[in-house]
Amino acid sequence: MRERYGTTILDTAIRLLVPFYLLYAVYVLVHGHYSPGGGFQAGVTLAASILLVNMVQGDEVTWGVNKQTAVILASIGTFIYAGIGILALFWGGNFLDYGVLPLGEIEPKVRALGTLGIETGVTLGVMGTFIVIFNLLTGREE
Amino acid sequence: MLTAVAGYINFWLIAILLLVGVYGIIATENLLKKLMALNVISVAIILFYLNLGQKAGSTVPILLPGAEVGVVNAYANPLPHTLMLTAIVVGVATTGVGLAMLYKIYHRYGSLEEPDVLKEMRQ
Amino acid sequence: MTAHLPALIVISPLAIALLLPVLVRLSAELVRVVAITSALISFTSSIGALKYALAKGNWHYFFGGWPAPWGIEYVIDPLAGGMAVLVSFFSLLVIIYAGPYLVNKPAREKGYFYTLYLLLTAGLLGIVVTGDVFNLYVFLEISSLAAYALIASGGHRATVAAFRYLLIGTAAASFYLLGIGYLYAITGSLNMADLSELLPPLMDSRAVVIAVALIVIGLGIKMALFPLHGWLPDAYSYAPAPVIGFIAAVMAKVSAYALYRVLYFVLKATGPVSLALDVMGWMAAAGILFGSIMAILQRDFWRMLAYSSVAQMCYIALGISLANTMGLFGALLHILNHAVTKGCLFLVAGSVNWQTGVREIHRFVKMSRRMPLTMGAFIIAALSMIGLPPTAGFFSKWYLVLGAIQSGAWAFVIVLALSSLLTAVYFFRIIEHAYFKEPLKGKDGQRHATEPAKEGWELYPTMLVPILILGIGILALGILSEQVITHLLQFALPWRAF
Amino acid sequence: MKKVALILLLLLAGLFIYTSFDLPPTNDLNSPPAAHVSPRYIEMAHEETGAVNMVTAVLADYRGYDTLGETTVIFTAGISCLLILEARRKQKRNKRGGR
Amino acid sequence: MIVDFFLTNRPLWAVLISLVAAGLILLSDRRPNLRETITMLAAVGKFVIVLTMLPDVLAGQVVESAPLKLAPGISLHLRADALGLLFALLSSGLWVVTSVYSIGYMRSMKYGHETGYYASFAVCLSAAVGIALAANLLTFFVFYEILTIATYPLVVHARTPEAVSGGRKYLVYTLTAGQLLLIAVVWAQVVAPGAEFRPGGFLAGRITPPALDIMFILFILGLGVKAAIMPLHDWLPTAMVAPTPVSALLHAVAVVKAGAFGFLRITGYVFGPELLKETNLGSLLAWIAALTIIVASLRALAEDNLKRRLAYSTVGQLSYVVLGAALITPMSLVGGMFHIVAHAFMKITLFFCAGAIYVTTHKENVSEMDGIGRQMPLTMGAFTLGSLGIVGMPFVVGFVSKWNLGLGALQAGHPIFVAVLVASALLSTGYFFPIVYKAYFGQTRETYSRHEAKPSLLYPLVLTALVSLVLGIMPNFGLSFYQLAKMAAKSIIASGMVLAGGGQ
Repeated sequence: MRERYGTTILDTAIRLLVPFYLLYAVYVLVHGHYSPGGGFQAGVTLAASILLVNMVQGDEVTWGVNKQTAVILASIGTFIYAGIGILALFWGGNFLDYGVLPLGEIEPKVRALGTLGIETGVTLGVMGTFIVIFNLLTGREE
Repeated sequence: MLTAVAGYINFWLIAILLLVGVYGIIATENLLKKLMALNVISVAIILFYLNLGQKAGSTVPILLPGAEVGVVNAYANPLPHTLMLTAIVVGVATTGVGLAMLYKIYHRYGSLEEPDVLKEMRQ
Repeated sequence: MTAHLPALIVISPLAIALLLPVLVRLSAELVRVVAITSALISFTSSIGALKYALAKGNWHYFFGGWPAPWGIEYVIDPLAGGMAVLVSFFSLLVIIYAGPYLVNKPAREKGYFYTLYLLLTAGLLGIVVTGDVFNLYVFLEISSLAAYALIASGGHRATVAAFRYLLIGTAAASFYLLGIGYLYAITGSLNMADLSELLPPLMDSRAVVIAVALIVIGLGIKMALFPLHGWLPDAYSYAPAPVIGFIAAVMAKVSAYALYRVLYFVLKATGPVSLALDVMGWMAAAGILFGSIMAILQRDFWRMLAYSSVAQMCYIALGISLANTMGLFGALLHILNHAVTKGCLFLVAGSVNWQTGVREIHRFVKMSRRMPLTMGAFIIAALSMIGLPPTAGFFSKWYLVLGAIQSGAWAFVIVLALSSLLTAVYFFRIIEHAYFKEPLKGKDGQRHATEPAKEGWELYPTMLVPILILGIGILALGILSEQVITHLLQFALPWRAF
Repeated sequence: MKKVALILLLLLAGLFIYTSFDLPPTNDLNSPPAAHVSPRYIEMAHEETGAVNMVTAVLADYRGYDTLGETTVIFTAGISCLLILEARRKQKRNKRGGR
Repeated sequence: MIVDFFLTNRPLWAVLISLVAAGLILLSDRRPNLRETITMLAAVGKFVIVLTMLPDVLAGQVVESAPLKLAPGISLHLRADALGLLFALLSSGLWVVTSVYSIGYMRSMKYGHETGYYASFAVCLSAAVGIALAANLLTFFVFYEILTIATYPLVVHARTPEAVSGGRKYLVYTLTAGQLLLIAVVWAQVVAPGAEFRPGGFLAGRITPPALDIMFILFILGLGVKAAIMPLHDWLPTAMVAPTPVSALLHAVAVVKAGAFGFLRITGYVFGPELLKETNLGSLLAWIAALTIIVASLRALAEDNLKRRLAYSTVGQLSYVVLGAALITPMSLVGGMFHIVAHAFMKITLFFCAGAIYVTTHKENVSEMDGIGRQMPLTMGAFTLGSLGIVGMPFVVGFVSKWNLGLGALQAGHPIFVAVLVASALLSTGYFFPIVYKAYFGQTRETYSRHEAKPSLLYPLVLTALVSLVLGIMPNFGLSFYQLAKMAAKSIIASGMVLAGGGQ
């Protein structure tokens, strides 16, 4: 068991900061179409906020995202990406051709939605992986 | 003369950075430092690509609100940026795997100096 | 779905690999079945794609529906299709072989193993079928990362080997990336077909010189071309058997293929490429001798095979460097033949080690009694490595010698002949031990091999059958080498062969 | 060894500088990378993919397959770390059990 | 339809039958009777298949099997012409005899691992017939190398350290030679695509002297090891550690004969008389052969071990064939070709005798053989007959070939080689006479009773001895070997004439 870093200052700072981190991550993900950002950045930010809480408040505070769950998240996230690509095959498009997905919009918008879908997958995948790697490297048992 | 050089000086600096990285891999005996040198190489290459994407007087490749679509020279080339996002991620992933291996090596051999590790390993 | 075969080749192992860490929670056996299924899908897709390419010409598949220089395309020509069939065939074979090998591992580890194995497969296949130089880099990295980890899973020595491989391999990939960066800088394109059209007027640019040098060094490291082979012996001799069976069989070959693809199809083997090819030829000739001599000096069977791989990869490089029809036939045929042969040898080595714990050559005494079928396959493979008819290895050597004589490179002819003899020295040493040496009683270490096997006589069928398939395949490839050339390889040349 | 490497690398640096003059100069508006392929991204990205951010358009759509590969690389790294370090944990536990 | 398919592809079946047999033998591991039955069936079957081709070939036809493509422009092509059939008939015929002998010999020796032995033997025979019937250089080379490898397990069969080191030596020599031959074969393929054997040669006009000389030397080195030409012969006496039937195979039936046969193919069917005469390469080879004849005979005098003495005798006798090939006149070719047959019957008799003596009395040195003729009169009778043949005594088969060779040397305008032949005859008298003398008149303290080898050893050697006597009197008896040799020689010389005529 590692020593807790928890001091009043750190705890308070985390309480104040982490919600903004999370919000910012979601913003980066959703707003990737309009400004710098996207799945990777969002995923890393999410992972960072979870790891921050984890580091400061102790091993048991992981918000349910321990190493094993993180693997599953990573695998599901990345699969969402590939899965959306495969979905396009069923509507007659090529792999990753989001334009053909039946979302009832004109093509550029459908493509934008598809992009959002895969970015979400990337976010989950990157988040999961970073949590896994970080936990492994810091030697934390689940 | 100066203007002639100005267009290329970035490449020279990048080449030097790259060779610093290569030298680091060859010359240091600490495995962790070698891994860091590897990252220097990857940074040099990223800079090389980004340099290719630059255009005089251009801005970030995000469509300006209300701007006319299709003024090619108003925006930087987005392709190198995309490629380098990928390259950065690849670099990070490789570093992660490398660190994991180093972790294991350090636990087993108690050292990250290459000669020590090899000596121990060949026994 | 048949319209998407080129994508399925890669997508099937890739997407399913992503699911395996979830599936392993349900059952480890399920993971194995699913993994084998995905390898099978990949294999059948590549056969379908190859058939299409042979019947109707190159098959361009555009990802996301974007046309070529803007999006990423897969191009299945007979060369890519043939390589894809080879890689996916090996993937399927070795994944079946791996079953018993993993039997005592915990379920989770099995799951990770199969995941990485499929990712390795997907990465190699992606390199083979892609028509985009940057996409090639991405898949090169997927396959390399998976390979580093799989090698490292063989224990602490393997981890050191894998880390050194990681350092040099990543540097190699970086060189390759910088090389295509130079090409991108002077053409503005990343698509292979597009590049090959844009480059000819630019061939005397100094940037091409650097690009060629970087690409040859980068991919040369990946294919373990002498003197850039440093990572190979350790990595090959400490990795777990099924991993090395797959990696040794196809991974270096895929890099050789990539080199061939870039030098001949993108750069058209003109300008600075011919100089690079000359250098490569001499390096390869030196490497053949070096690898063979080092192999003779080894006492560990695995390490011997590893050095033999160094030599044999140089055969391929030699053929590529000859730049005439026969030389290229030799190189391409040797890619195929050496994959089958070395795959067979490493599977045999792994099986022997798994069954009896024997790695050193002097402990092979009487192995023929314990594992007659396995050693039978070994003999065929050894003869093929030496290059004796009618095994596959002879015919690739035949074309290499033919090509060398045609271009008047007598030094290479002598090197090829000499290397056969050196190869014979180290393989017959094992045959002697396994068949004709009587065990010296009472000496430690040699008693071990003569003890009756605890788990019975031969191997599990799932391990034995892949070995036998490869053994028979070596003979079949030898006798049918003309078929392979007229029906496949002659379309895989950068020019018309006949 | 180090000195040899240093001299070799200095030579290489010379080579890089020598060849750099055949590369398009920085900020060149007519360089091949600016003139080939990429204009379409700048001109058509919004129309074709609905993304204002051209990098996102190229990343997630035009060259979306690369990005899938990239995500897979990350995923591979994660699983690799697991395979490398989990096995270590298990070994350690075994050793402890052995004592 | 099926019959036609069978008939047209007879050369292929002749090669395949023993390969299939080898597979079956390996499968019938640990069932001695089954595997020996298979061996006998395959031997007889092979001989019959080869025999059916004889009438066609004697009628001037060529039996060709459908080519199986091995590489673009070159195929696995089997064709029974006169010279090829001569060798094929000989080797498949002698396999039957050797098989009977092997069964007897191996059962007496009790090595305990005969499955590999019989399988390798069968593969060897496939390779020998493949060499005989090969229609182009690639096919020839493929079977030549198969023969090399298949012989190796036979040489090391005893699995003693000497056997293993003998096998090593054998491999070093033959594999090196194989690589040199490979270069020569590929080179010929580059110069003349297809490299199809043609009576009178196919290289004329396609390659000029400096390169031609090197190529010829490569061929000499490549084939010379198996044919045991003098500096390259050293593996052969060492390989005598093998069981006697193997020695018989090595010397009489397949291995060294394949080398000698190769020389006939190379001079007669690749280079051709004209080219060899122009460049004097023929004389070079002839001098090498002559030297080998003399030196090997001298070496044989010094050997005490019977099998090693026979081995050196083989080294000398094989060079007769090479000499015939090198002189390349009508008579010398007939002599050389017929000497393949003659030497086969004589030497196999001698080896069978040596084996029979060893199995029965466990004696293998000449110095121990005092009085053995009184113990084993039939065996020693056969031995005497064989050695008389080697010496060149009229009415034994060796005389026919030597007479022709002598005439050939005169035809070629090199009477010096006649002197070589005579000297060699004297020398071989020198190394055989003591054995025969000792066997019959040697003083020994042992009491000897009449005690022959067992029938499966005795009958084969009596048979081969009788055949060498009969062929000495009627060279065309039975299988028309002499006729075949004459046909082959005529085709080589005749086409040479045509070529020369066309050139003028």
